Amino acid sequence: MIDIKNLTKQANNKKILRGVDLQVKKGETVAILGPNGAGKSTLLKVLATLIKPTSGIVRINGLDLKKNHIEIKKILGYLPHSSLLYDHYSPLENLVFFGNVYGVRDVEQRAMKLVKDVGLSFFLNEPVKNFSRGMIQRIAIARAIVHDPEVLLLDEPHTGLDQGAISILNNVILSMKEKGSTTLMVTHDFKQAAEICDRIIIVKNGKIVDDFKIKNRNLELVSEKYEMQMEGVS
Amino acid sequence: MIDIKNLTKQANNKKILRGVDLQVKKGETVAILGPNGAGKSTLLKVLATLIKPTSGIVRINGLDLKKNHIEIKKILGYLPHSSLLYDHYSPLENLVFFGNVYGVRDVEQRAMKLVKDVGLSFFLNEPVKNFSRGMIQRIAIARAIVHDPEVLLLDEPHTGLDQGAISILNNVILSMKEKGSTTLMVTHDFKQAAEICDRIIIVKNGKIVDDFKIKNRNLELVSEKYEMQMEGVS
Amino acid sequence: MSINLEREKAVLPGSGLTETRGENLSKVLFGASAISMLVSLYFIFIFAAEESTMRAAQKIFYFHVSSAWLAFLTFFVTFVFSILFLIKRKRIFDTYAYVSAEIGVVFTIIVLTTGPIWARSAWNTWWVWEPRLITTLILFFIYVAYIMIRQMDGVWDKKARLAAVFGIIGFADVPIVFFAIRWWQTKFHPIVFGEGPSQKGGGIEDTMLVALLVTITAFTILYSYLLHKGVSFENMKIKVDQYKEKLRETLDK
Amino acid sequence: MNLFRTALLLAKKDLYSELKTKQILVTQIIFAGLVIVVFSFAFDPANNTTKAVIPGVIWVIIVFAGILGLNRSFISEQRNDTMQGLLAAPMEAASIYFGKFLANFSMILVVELVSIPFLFLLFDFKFFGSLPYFILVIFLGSFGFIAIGTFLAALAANSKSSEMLLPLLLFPITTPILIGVVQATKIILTNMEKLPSAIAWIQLVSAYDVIFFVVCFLLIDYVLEV
Amino acid sequence: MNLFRTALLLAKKDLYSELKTKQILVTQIIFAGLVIVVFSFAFDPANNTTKAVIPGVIWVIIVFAGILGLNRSFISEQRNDTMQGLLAAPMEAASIYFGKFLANFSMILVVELVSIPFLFLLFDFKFFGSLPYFILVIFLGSFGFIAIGTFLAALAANSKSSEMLLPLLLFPITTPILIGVVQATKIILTNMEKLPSAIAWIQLVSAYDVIFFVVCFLLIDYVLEV
Ligand code: HEM
Ligand SMILES: Nc1ncnc2c1ncn2[C@@H]1O[C@H](COP(=O)(O)OP(=O)(O)OP(=O)(O)O)[C@@H](O)[C@H]1O
Ligand SMILES: Nc1ncnc2c1ncn2[C@@H]1O[C@H](COP(=O)(O)OP(=O)(O)OP(=O)(O)O)[C@@H](O)[C@H]1O
Ligand SMILES: [Mg+2]
Ligand SMILES: [Mg+2]
Repeated sequence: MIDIKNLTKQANNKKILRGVDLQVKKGETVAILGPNGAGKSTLLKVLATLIKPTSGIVRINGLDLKKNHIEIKKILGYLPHSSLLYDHYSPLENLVFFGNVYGVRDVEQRAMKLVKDVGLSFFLNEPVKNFSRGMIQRIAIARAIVHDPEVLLLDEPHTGLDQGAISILNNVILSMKEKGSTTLMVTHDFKQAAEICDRIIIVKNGKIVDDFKIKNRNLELVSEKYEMQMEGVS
Repeated sequence: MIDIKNLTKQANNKKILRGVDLQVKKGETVAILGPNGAGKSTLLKVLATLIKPTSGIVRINGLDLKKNHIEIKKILGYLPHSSLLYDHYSPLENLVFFGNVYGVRDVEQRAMKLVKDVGLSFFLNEPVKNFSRGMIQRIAIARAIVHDPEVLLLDEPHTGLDQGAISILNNVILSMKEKGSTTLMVTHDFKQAAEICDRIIIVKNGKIVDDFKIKNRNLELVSEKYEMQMEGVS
Repeated sequence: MSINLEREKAVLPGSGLTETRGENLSKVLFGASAISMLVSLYFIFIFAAEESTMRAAQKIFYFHVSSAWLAFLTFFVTFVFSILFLIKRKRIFDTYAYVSAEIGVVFTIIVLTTGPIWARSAWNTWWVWEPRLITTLILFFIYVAYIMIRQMDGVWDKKARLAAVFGIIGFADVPIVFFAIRWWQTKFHPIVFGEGPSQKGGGIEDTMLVALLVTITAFTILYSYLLHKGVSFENMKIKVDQYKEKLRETLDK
Repeated sequence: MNLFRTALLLAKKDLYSELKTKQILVTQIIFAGLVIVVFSFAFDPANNTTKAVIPGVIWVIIVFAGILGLNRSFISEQRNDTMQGLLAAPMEAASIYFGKFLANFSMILVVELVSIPFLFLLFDFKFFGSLPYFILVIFLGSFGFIAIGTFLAALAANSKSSEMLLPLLLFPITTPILIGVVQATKIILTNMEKLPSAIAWIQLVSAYDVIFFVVCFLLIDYVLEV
Repeated sequence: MNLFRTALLLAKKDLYSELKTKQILVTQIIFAGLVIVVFSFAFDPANNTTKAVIPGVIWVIIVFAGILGLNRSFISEQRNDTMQGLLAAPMEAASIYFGKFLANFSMILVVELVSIPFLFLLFDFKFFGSLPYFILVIFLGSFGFIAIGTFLAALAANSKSSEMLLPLLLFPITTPILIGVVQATKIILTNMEKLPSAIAWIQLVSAYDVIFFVVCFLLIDYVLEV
């Protein structure tokens, strides 16, 4: 599904990604861990076609990221740090707009259902600007999945969510996984990573330093491996 | 230290806080838990004098929030969702500026030390705008404590931090506690709440619905009480 | 586990609107303004002498001058209530300031339309650029800006506060409009009351003065009616909003 | 045709949010009024020769009111990084450009519809020229100005202080259009005998319009490229 | 004295960041240059009567370049909500106002220092009037304009589209000042015999300046109140 070869990214001579190689198969749920400033968000941005890599090849679904970016964008769902929502629009209007942009059918129904799923039906028609952080994050999640993407790129999706919303989000990811979606999730929360992911990648200094599968929500394994990687330096 | 009586906040008829009563003693570390949109951030903003309450009395250190706001602001350290940093300034310049504003002595030394403490000495003179989310959060924490505040108001301070930074933050809070600082921390992360706090408050629908002390990092107690409160409704 | 953003039922603090007394006052004011308008019409068209050069067109003078006077008055009321609001922070003061400014804008528009209509026959042009006219136009823009501030998004107390501040600052233009023709040597706009550098228009016949005073009184009564009506209308809107919110909260339950 | 579909969606979104808040339009119109007042200070309108500046004033209004709208059009996409949302969506850069262009263009037309009659009234201008030609010139000029302006607003939006940068980029590039339309407007309003010369100007402006619109269409990919 | 200390800190911060990026100043100066160039198109500088518009042009430059800077001054505090950082800090609202005022005022003085000589040069204007009076008028006018402008920029910053709202608020309120200084400048530059009349204007402007500065100082608490 996702095939990254020797990806590098440089910003003003500063190497952010230094040769990332990664293959992700369809249906996998991959957690990307790593210390602050490792380059995780940058990696996700490259995949979301929001940053041009300096060198390297990225293929998604067999398509080259450079050439077929429109095709690829159709199947991507991207959730960055910012919400990508229009402040003065209500959740419904936001979702309908983005749904239309992605060419979703029956977009009103779909939007309505999503808002309900993330537990904000009472706020369906209020402008987003007055929402609390967690409420915005919920709508942002709904926005990212409005077109039922085949590939989900989530950057710290659990930020600001309360316990209820976290379990909603996890259920969404798991149910999309069942439908065959591939998920890449950056997170600092090992517990959630262990909960929903079947593979863990650890990024450090712009490189992938570890890559392993986990089973049965093996939180200890994750912590252990992460510690090991981090100890090397500090 | 902090004394809140029947605090309400209304925004265009919408009740956000509906009568909050809270006493916090000097040196306490209080975690504020609650679902999204409960009014936790609003409560903190009122304390940080960034929002005027609709009614109610707030006293900090015996001073009335309305009348002595300059005095009170001097002893408050506030860390909201946004970083409050100047993008094009380096961490050092940011901290020196805010240090000066608060009238900190030997401000350069202090700033330097703080940047080192949060583990960003390599980035001392780079503009903040290129930082990753976690790095910004680290500097934001340093900014909030640049003047050694007696009262710390932290709104989801662990957001975006990696494991290392989380333990740095926890140590900072604990060491400030030893010096006698009072801390109010909004969080969704029960583990951190249990780790550093000796008292837990649960906010729901703009009201305090539970308020209890914990000992020995009793995570289960927190989860249990929280569940209990939330179940009541759903 | 599902999320709960539900609200609890809450009782609205009764926003005291003494309904019946308000109704009565409104009726009295309505009657008074209707009668006084009729009286003033009589004075304007029958009682007052006809001006020799402009004939009937001159009749617009009464509306013109009365609206101008009212514009000043409304903005002064806005000014006073703005100050009161900043001190007392009662919503009612803000409502008065706002409604008064809105009425003021309407009357400024009347000045700005009757003026040109008159000018068409007096000066043979719709508009000239001379101090009083310019400052009047600016007055209009200031209070449109005031209303723009009210249209900002945000909670009402923020908007009220900012608008009050602007209402205080903006009032500075009113004396300037008034004195404009006294400070600048004006070619066109006449001065009736008081001395000025150009004595061209000065002086006015007695019957006309009486008619003018009657019209001004009528307009002032009309203004108090409009203000009262507007304020109770605004209050109604606020109340409806409160009920809506209350209803929503009970629905959320 | 996907290009037009998404462009229309975008334009609809912008116009709808304008319909809700009416902020930009009202501001533009009041601003136009203010520019008229300011000009009345600068040139004594009683003076008859100042009638000659009316064509200039018309275009100053369009330019300044236009700039306000152009600025907004991309700045409004910066809050919450919604621009990234558009860039990450399956649409061509060209359709973002075209959508924004449509929204800006319809807005400036409304501004013109309100402010030009007002201007004529205030300056007591008697219209003798040819109305269809006048409308044509206004249309062509606004088209070119907004086409280039939207493009440059997209470019300026990359800067932190884009609302300052835009005028700097826009004025020099659009001067040929502006000179052309001012000349044409002047002839049409005051001196209809010289109509052929006005038509020559109109042709020039049209050519410029077409060329720039096409160039902007082609280059927008590079501007909005990430 | 705490008020002045923090005000100076704030002004220093703004000026220092301007020193680093030079963005605002450069934009303002280029913008001033553009205005001059545009005016030189509009009025043939060779034509002798156009000398009469020079006072107007000077103030148009100051006003428009000023607005760019004023806008920035509070918009730049919106990114990352740094304004909240200032509001949560132990400083009076008045010192935020005063600090911003100082920064804006020094910036506009630099712009004037560069652009007015340039204007004189380009329009081949021979300076006959009284230089001290000229400087006084420029100083007083800029002072009043920036004092009110800073205040209204703080007010407008509450709006989502503050860069559009500011001109709407600013132009009407400052017209008395602008009319006064344009008249005074005109007299001083071209017609020194009427100096008493210019002095009357100057007095008027000074009175307006003082009144508004004080009023702004008193009311800023309410504007920056949270
Ligand atoms: C608030 C602002 C204004 C005030 C207080 C005002 C007041 C007056 C007064 C008191 C007169 C009576 C003069 C007389 O009969 O001797 C007058 C006359 C007149 N006003 Fe105004 N006016 C205002 C604005 C305007 C405007 C905006 C226009 C627009 C064109 C205008 C046009 C005229 C004309 C044409 C006359 C008659 C002049 C004449 O008899 O020669 N006025 N105004
Ligand atoms: N435009 C840029 N110019 C220079 N450096 C940059 C730029 N963008 C990012 N960086 C640097 O790249 C590094 C990686 O950033 P990135 O946002 O990918 O980190 P991250 O792994 O997401 O960290 P976090 O966990 O804190 O979110 C950081 O050190 C950052 O300073
Ligand atoms: N200006 C406003 N106008 C209307 N409603 C508002 C306004 N500000 C906040 N609210 C509402 O107040 C409620 C509480 O917001 P607040 O940010 O305090 O929540 P929170 O407890 O911090 O939630 P989270 O955990 O998601 O951060 C939300 O429902 C929000 O929609
Ligand atoms: Mg990141
Ligand atoms: Mg919050």
